[in-house]
Amino acid sequence: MTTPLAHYLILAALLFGVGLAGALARRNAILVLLGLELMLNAANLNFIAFWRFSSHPGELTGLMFVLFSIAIGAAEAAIGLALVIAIHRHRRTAQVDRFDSLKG
Amino acid sequence: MNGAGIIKGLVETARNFAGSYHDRERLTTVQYPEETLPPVENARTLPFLVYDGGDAMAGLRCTACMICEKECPPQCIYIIKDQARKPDYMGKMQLQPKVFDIDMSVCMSCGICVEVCPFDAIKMDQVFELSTDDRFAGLLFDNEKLARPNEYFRQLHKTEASEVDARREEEKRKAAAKAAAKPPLPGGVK
Amino acid sequence: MSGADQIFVWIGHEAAGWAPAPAQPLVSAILAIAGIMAVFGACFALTTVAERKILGRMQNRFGPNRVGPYGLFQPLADGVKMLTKEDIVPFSADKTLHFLAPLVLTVPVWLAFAVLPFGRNMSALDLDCGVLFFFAIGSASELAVFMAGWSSQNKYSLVGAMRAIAQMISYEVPLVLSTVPVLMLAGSLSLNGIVAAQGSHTIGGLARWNVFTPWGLAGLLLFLIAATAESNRSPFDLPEGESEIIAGYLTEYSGFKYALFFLGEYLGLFAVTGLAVTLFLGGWHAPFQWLEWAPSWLWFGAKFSVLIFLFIWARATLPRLRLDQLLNFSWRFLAPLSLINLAVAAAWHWTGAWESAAAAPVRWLLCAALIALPAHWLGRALRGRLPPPRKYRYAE
Amino acid sequence: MLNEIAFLLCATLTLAGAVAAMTLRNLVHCALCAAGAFAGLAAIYLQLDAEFAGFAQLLVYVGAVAILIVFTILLTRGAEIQPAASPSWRMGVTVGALVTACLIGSIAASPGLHGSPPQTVQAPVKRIGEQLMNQYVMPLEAIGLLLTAALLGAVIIALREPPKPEPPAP
Repeated sequence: MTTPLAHYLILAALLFGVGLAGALARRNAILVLLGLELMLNAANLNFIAFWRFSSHPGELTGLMFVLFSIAIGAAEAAIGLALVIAIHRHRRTAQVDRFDSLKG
Repeated sequence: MNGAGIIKGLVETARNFAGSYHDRERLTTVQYPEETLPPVENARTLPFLVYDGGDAMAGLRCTACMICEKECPPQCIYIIKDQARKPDYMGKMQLQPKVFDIDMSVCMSCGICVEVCPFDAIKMDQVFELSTDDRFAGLLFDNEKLARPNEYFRQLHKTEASEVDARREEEKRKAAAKAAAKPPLPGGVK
Repeated sequence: MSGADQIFVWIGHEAAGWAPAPAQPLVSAILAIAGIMAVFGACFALTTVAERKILGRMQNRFGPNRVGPYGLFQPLADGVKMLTKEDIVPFSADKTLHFLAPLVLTVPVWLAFAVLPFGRNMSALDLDCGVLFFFAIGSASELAVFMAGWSSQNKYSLVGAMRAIAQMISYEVPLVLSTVPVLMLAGSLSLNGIVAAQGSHTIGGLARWNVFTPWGLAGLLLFLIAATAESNRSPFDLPEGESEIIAGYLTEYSGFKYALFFLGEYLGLFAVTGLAVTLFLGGWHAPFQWLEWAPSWLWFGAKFSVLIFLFIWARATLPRLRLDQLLNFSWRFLAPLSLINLAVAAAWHWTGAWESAAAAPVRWLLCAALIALPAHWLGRALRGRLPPPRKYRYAE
Repeated sequence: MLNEIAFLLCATLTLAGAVAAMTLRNLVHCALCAAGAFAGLAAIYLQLDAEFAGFAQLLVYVGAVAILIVFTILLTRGAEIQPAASPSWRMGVTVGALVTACLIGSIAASPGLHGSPPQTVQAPVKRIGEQLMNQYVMPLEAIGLLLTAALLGAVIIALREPPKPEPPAP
């Protein structure tokens, strides 16, 4: 085990940045959701890395958080994609900047 | 009960599985090159030419009337008439083919040539193992290759051959009677 | 423990012992990989010909019997044919994905064999969460199928891929749920731990395999049905339903890539069969105590072969389902039944003290009734949803 | 050394997958690249001795989320080529770069992030299970409730609305 904690954190930061930039820059709702998932994963990586390098990893706190976070990520993806499908059915588009009226 | 049908089906296939090993009767497959099915009289594959007597070319029944060539749907028959003539079974002088080719790769085994032939000269064979490494020349059969004796025809299609033979005997007899009744014209039949 | 039992372990040790000390773990890993690939590669070749012969016999035919003695060299002929075929990639296909799909299918399947214990001390990788690893690895095959279907740019391929994914997702639920009781009662996710939990014996020297319990028997049946669907075999081979959609996602594949798909499908079947043996049939343990003298890997192989024969038997017997029947069967029958099975396993565990000669049969029958009655009702409910039998107007 | 190389490989796979997922124009390619990124992350979890989390990540993200995304793409006819970016893409990239710079800056500034981990970690599944059933039992139940609600919600949202009943013929 020679890779220092900083490397994992930098990777997570880069991943978070990529996800954030993508979520802000792309117009397709599915890609926005994908960007969100990447950000969530970056946070998960941080949790795992901090858990691994903590002084008492026997507590498993970070690991538990990641397990719950993965479950929430799955739920989020399911709901988000269902919303995209529902909106696509009404508006015939999945581009977020075309969802510009409150009435369906 | 759920799944009763499935179990019934499984039992049936298991019975087939075990049965096919101890009961040869179950296996209907004929393992072709080693064993073949017994020939069926009405089987028809490709045409051949019938001849009478010992000499194939001399005894050919074909009179080069060209009807089969005209009727053949895929036009796989090619005939050139010969200048020389020869007497047929009734003693009448008839034309004969100089070239009689059938392209077996084109023939579609319809049997129309047999239907239209007024001389019972072309009949359907039962061969089917015609594979060759030369698909053009190897499947272009000339009259030498097409000729088969009448005995061969009798062997293949017993019923049809005996009918044909009886008719031809009858015609021959009538022609002979006619010839006997009428004195031959001087100069022969022309 | 006879010498024959540990012969492969011994060979591995001896061979690795020749290597210099730092390289020894690497060498033994490579040996394990080579062993698995050789055995299951041969198994694949043998199963293709055996399947065709058995199918033939079940339909009163001979099956392949031309190449070599009894047609045993048929796989060689098939292999030569596959390898020499032209590799056609459609013009409008997504070339990269079209190329990657067979690899994404085949490589993870090989990984799945790493955690299976094939005999005493004979598992390449003893992972603490082996079952989870197995299913995690298996999830790659869905992506591979999608890649194959979508990249071909062919409607049949796409329809086949969507069917395959819908089927795999639907049947993954009962597949995983039917393994949960085993994990629950063994108290371990490690496959070696699960085998060890089935290692003890009861009255008469009968082994305590999971399949001898009501929930284990139901679990095995559920698992096998779900595994048949998961590996796209008849009667659940809709994704390749040739009468409707040519060959599904395989339509645009030929030559070596097609062979890879074929290999991947069979290896997936082997892996999931190996898992069934491990989870429900006691892994490499003998069925009776007085049979433990036979080598453990032989027992594994025997159970494995029996299950493979079962798959082939089902294939020869059952006709293909319709898509709505397929999905209804999974969601309305298998999934609830596997959840109920979980409860039955809990009841079995709860009545663990009923070990006496009088109480044990009562316990068994009680738990069997707990799973059989719901199965009966669910089946009736499922059948109630089917359209009434078709009437043929002119057939009477 | 070997460890570092493995980390670099996985990190490259993850980042390349993420960048490709956010920049490619074909949505299906995006989804598959994202699946690659998720798989790379799972490999990094394994490297960090978090086997259970790694396999769960693989099972959930590659096996379920990626497939879900792919399905949605096909259902929304997104497989056609998309415009690369919204008019405001410069804004998005700038914000992302700024956030990343902030994070990396703070990581670089923090002391004590360069040491080796204190000891080898054992996270056996049994212990995870015990913790889930004791200390984390309430969150577990909550997650179960959340997933059920999400399942029902997703089905109801995505369900095709029933056609309005025809007015009875006069």
